[in-house]
Amino acid sequence: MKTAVIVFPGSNCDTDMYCAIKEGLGEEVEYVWHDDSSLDGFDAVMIPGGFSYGDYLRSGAIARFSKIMPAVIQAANAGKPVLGVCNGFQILLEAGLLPGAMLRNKKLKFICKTVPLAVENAETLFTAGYKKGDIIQIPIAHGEGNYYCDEKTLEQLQEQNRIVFKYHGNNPNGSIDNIAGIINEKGNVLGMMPHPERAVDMLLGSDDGLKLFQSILQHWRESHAAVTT
Amino acid sequence: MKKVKIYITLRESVLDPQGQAVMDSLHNMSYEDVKDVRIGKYIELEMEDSKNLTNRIEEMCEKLLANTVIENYRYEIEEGVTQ
Amino acid sequence: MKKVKIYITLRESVLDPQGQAVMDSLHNMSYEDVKDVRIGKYIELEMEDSKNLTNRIEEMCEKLLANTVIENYRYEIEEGVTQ
Amino acid sequence: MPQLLHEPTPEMIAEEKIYRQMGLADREFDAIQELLGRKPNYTEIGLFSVMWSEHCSYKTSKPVLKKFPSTGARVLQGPGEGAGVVDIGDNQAVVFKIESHNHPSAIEPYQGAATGVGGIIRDVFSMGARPVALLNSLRFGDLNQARVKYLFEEVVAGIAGYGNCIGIPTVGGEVQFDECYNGNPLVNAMCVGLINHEDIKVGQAKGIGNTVMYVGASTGRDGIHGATFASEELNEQSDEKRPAVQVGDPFMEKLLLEACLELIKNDALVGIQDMGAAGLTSSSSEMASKAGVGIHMNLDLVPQREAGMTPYEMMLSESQERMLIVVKKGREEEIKDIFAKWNLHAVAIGEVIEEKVLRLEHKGKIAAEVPVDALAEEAPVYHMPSKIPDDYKAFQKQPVWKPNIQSPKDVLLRLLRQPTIASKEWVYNQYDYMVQTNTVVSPGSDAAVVRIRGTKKALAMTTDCNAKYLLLDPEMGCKIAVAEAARNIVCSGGRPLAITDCLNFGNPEKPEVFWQLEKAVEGMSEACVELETPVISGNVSLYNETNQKAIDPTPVVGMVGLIEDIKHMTTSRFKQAGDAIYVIGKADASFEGSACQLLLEGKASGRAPQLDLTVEKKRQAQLLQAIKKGLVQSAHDVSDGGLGVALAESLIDSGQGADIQITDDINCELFSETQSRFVVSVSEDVREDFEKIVDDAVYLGRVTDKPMLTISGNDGEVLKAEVAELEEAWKGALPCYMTKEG
Ligand SMILES: Nc1ncnc2c1ncn2[C@@H]1O[C@H](COP(=O)(O)OP(=O)(O)O)[C@@H](O)[C@H]1O
Ligand SMILES: [Mg+2]
Repeated sequence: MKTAVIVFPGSNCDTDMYCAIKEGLGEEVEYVWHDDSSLDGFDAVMIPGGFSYGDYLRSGAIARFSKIMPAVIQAANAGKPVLGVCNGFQILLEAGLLPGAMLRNKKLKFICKTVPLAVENAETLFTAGYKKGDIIQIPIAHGEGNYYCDEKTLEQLQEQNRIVFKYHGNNPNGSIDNIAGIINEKGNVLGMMPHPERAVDMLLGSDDGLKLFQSILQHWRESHAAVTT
Repeated sequence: MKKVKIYITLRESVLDPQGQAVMDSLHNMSYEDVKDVRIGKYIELEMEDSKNLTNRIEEMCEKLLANTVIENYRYEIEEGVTQ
Repeated sequence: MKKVKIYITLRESVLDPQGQAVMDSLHNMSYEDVKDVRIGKYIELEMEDSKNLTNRIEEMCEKLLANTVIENYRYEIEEGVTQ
Repeated sequence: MPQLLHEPTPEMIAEEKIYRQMGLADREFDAIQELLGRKPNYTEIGLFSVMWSEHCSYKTSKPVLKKFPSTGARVLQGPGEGAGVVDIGDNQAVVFKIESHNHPSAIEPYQGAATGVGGIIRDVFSMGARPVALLNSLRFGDLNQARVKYLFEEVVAGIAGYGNCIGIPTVGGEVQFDECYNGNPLVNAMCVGLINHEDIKVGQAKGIGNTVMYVGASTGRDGIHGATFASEELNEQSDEKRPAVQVGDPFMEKLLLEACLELIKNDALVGIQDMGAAGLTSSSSEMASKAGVGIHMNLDLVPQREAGMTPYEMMLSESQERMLIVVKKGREEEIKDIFAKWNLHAVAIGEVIEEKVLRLEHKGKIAAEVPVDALAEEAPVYHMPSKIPDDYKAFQKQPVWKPNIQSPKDVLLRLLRQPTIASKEWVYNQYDYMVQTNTVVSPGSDAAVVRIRGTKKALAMTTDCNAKYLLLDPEMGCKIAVAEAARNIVCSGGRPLAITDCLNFGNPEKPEVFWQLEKAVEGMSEACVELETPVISGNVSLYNETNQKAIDPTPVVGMVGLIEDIKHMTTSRFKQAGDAIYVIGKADASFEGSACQLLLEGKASGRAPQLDLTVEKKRQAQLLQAIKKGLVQSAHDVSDGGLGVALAESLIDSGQGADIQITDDINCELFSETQSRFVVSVSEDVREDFEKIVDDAVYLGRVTDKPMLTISGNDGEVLKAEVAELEEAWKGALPCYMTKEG
């Protein structure tokens, strides 16, 4: 599996994502510059966290107009796994690949700490390695992670089982329905505020995020095997 | 040259955590006569005049300046400084 | 009830990195006719009327709403919805 | 020299003593006239005023700073460049420095703190190093005051805003509160970077004919006279200087950082220096002076944000996120391409010339011409008078003070609630301390630990200073600051390598303040020699006074240590029920300057706690040896508040309890701040080995699985507290202050 990590000016979790895949998963991975316009040859696309374009105006608002974004949208439409973490999630929202928007954290402060997440849907290609109801420890680090969507969208997300992760116990940012991560209808685009790439090694305090990457790999192997046989 | 003033406000139905926090502080500072606070953005553009100016402004707002999922915008056009 | 509209802008000589980034982005989106962007805040208050309303508003701006070290403010008072 | 419209003429400057408004003394002006052989024009006097300010020239502190030990087998670069560099083996080195941004933060706390962080990061990457961690050391006044709360809140937000955005983890630091900082907060920021030996770059403008290029943000009228401002006392008029506020743009700096790290791999680069205090003036004149050359710049080519800027304004601007570089002639295009990739401009604005002058061209005329050495090297040096303060004499004569404590539990809980001692979670949860995924010990233990990818090694780092000890005795207090920093490193499993320091003091023109500075530096030097941690970089911030009253002397120590194998990494929390708890070192009655004295008496007085550097060194060496042998489960130094607080801190978040027996004087053992002590837990099966290595280990009791702290003396139980109760006090204090309106 060959993974692209998109780098925008101001991305700063790009290296972490790269290392999680390279060292944590042991798979091939390459940085793709925001100015490129193709993602041909990649099997999965990661949009890492950080402060793309300084997060000026609104988080992710400016990045969404980068040259690479049409290729990301194309990859999503083609059914390739696309994962947006933190700022990456915000960019996916701004780009309309996922519904809703981000507000500032309820307490208005940036929050960095490891929080418990509940796995709400373990049947996605990203979460097959977990069991529904698993409580996993994943770090958050954001100032605008207060997920918002209107009633109708929320109902839809609930009905279609598209809320993949929820904050367990304390909701750190005030997000609607404790949402920490959601997936698109097709099931191949996941956006989440918590950072699985920061939880791939017990030395860092948790390796609960590793299963997410392993799930993507597993899915790729299965679908690949299906194609080749 | 035109000066374009754009006001971006959160939609009514969207909770405004910042406005809420500011109101709480104001109450603590004994401005209890403040009953509601909403915080938005105020953007000033200097722009060259053109025939389809209002179109261009609305495009910019829809695409970039406002996130219409949560925000509304309105704008005013004034004469700017000629350079 | 009064509706108070407060406009907070960065002082002229103060760097506005946000405005700069937005302008660059607009240029990339081929809105080259935009010559300058400054981003400020727009605050709406619902307030009970009182004799010294303008005093109170100015006080709130000076103490909390604006950071007068780097920002200027101005405001308008309108009739609000009576509740 | 020509003169610009509206600017005072050289004659007016001399006659009306206009230079005084810029902070230059009459005799300094005379010296300038002599150096030039004529009267300086307005631009020129501006250049001198910033370069001869205390902030840039260290004119009063230089003679004192000479005493620092700054060499050592591992030191690759001592003080004098952007940051110091220490070898850590395998062709790698660690680069670090601390810097103050106290005065800007007092005026505009968010931007002041943010630009402080931005500045220290540039110092580190201008050496060619990749920044891997940030720390800070903060002091605020009485948290019951609304203004102090505002400063605290905004400074922390500013540090977070900058560090989080640029993606360098803020992994540690310290925050203390005391009335003496009411009007004058301290904001010291430290940055640590990693480098390969061959990439080390310096700020030198070598090679006649080479091109001087300007990179980064454009120049506005920000912070003009920032450097002189930092060298003056704060008073009511400080508000007048408000236009001087600079605004930071961490996004711009992130681009500049990445571009510069690409740049240093290119052999066209000759020298690089950040435009910090005194911006274009200090970077150009220092780079030229160090290389023994001159620089000619055409100011029309300087990227400008505002219209109509004068040479004076351009040269003195402190706009952020800018760098000056010197590159080989003919290679400019390559350099431009590197910066273009990051959407940045690199603009050729001048060249290196043989004549050792700084020559500034503007609109076809020469706007200024000044010998570079006159600006940099030949700044005046003053030997200030010093005088022993009467307070100190009185303190030395004071009889030993001992508290009268009825309920140790009550005192312990109150200590844990002191803002200075209380948990700083409220602070560091606003910092992204994990980005780069190398932070293996997060804030909340003794030192922070950042692993070095691809090796077994890690770096331990900390900032420390207890100013109350310095108030009582600056020499002893400063030794203690170094020793405490080293203890924190050792407790984490690291060997102290070197320090950086930030000397925050009052007005040095007062002989008593100057005496404090001298004594502190003597104490710091002695400790650094003994503990083998040379001073490789640092910063001086004087004139920290409001309305004539100086802050307590606060020389902050930033220390970095090397953990040779990450498996030696140790933290302060107890690990396992059944482990034996030891304290290394017995207590005596050292309550003067202690948290206990501040709590019960409201102020510090008496003789500072005494530190024996030989004992300190021995205990640190033995503890480190035991840690490296894998004999230690947890280690924590005994500092603010004494053993009682140290035990509580080792328990909170550990999920464990502790049963402690004390046979000596209970109050002394629990609350005295006797130096060179550690709380250590050791698993049962290695106790003997541990005791063989660590001479002064005193057995205290055991870690238990019931989350309860019980302490017994010879006459039975003296303290019993649920860990939850201790935690509530310790973690609840700061959030409680910050949600309650002042
Ligand atoms: N301003 C701050 N920024 C980040 N971490 C901090 C800050 N202040 C305190 N901490 C962290 O809190 C812990 C306790 O700090 P402190 O009480 O100063 O420790 P010690 O007394 O052991 O030096 C340390 O891990 C320290 O890094
Ligand atoms: Mg400690």
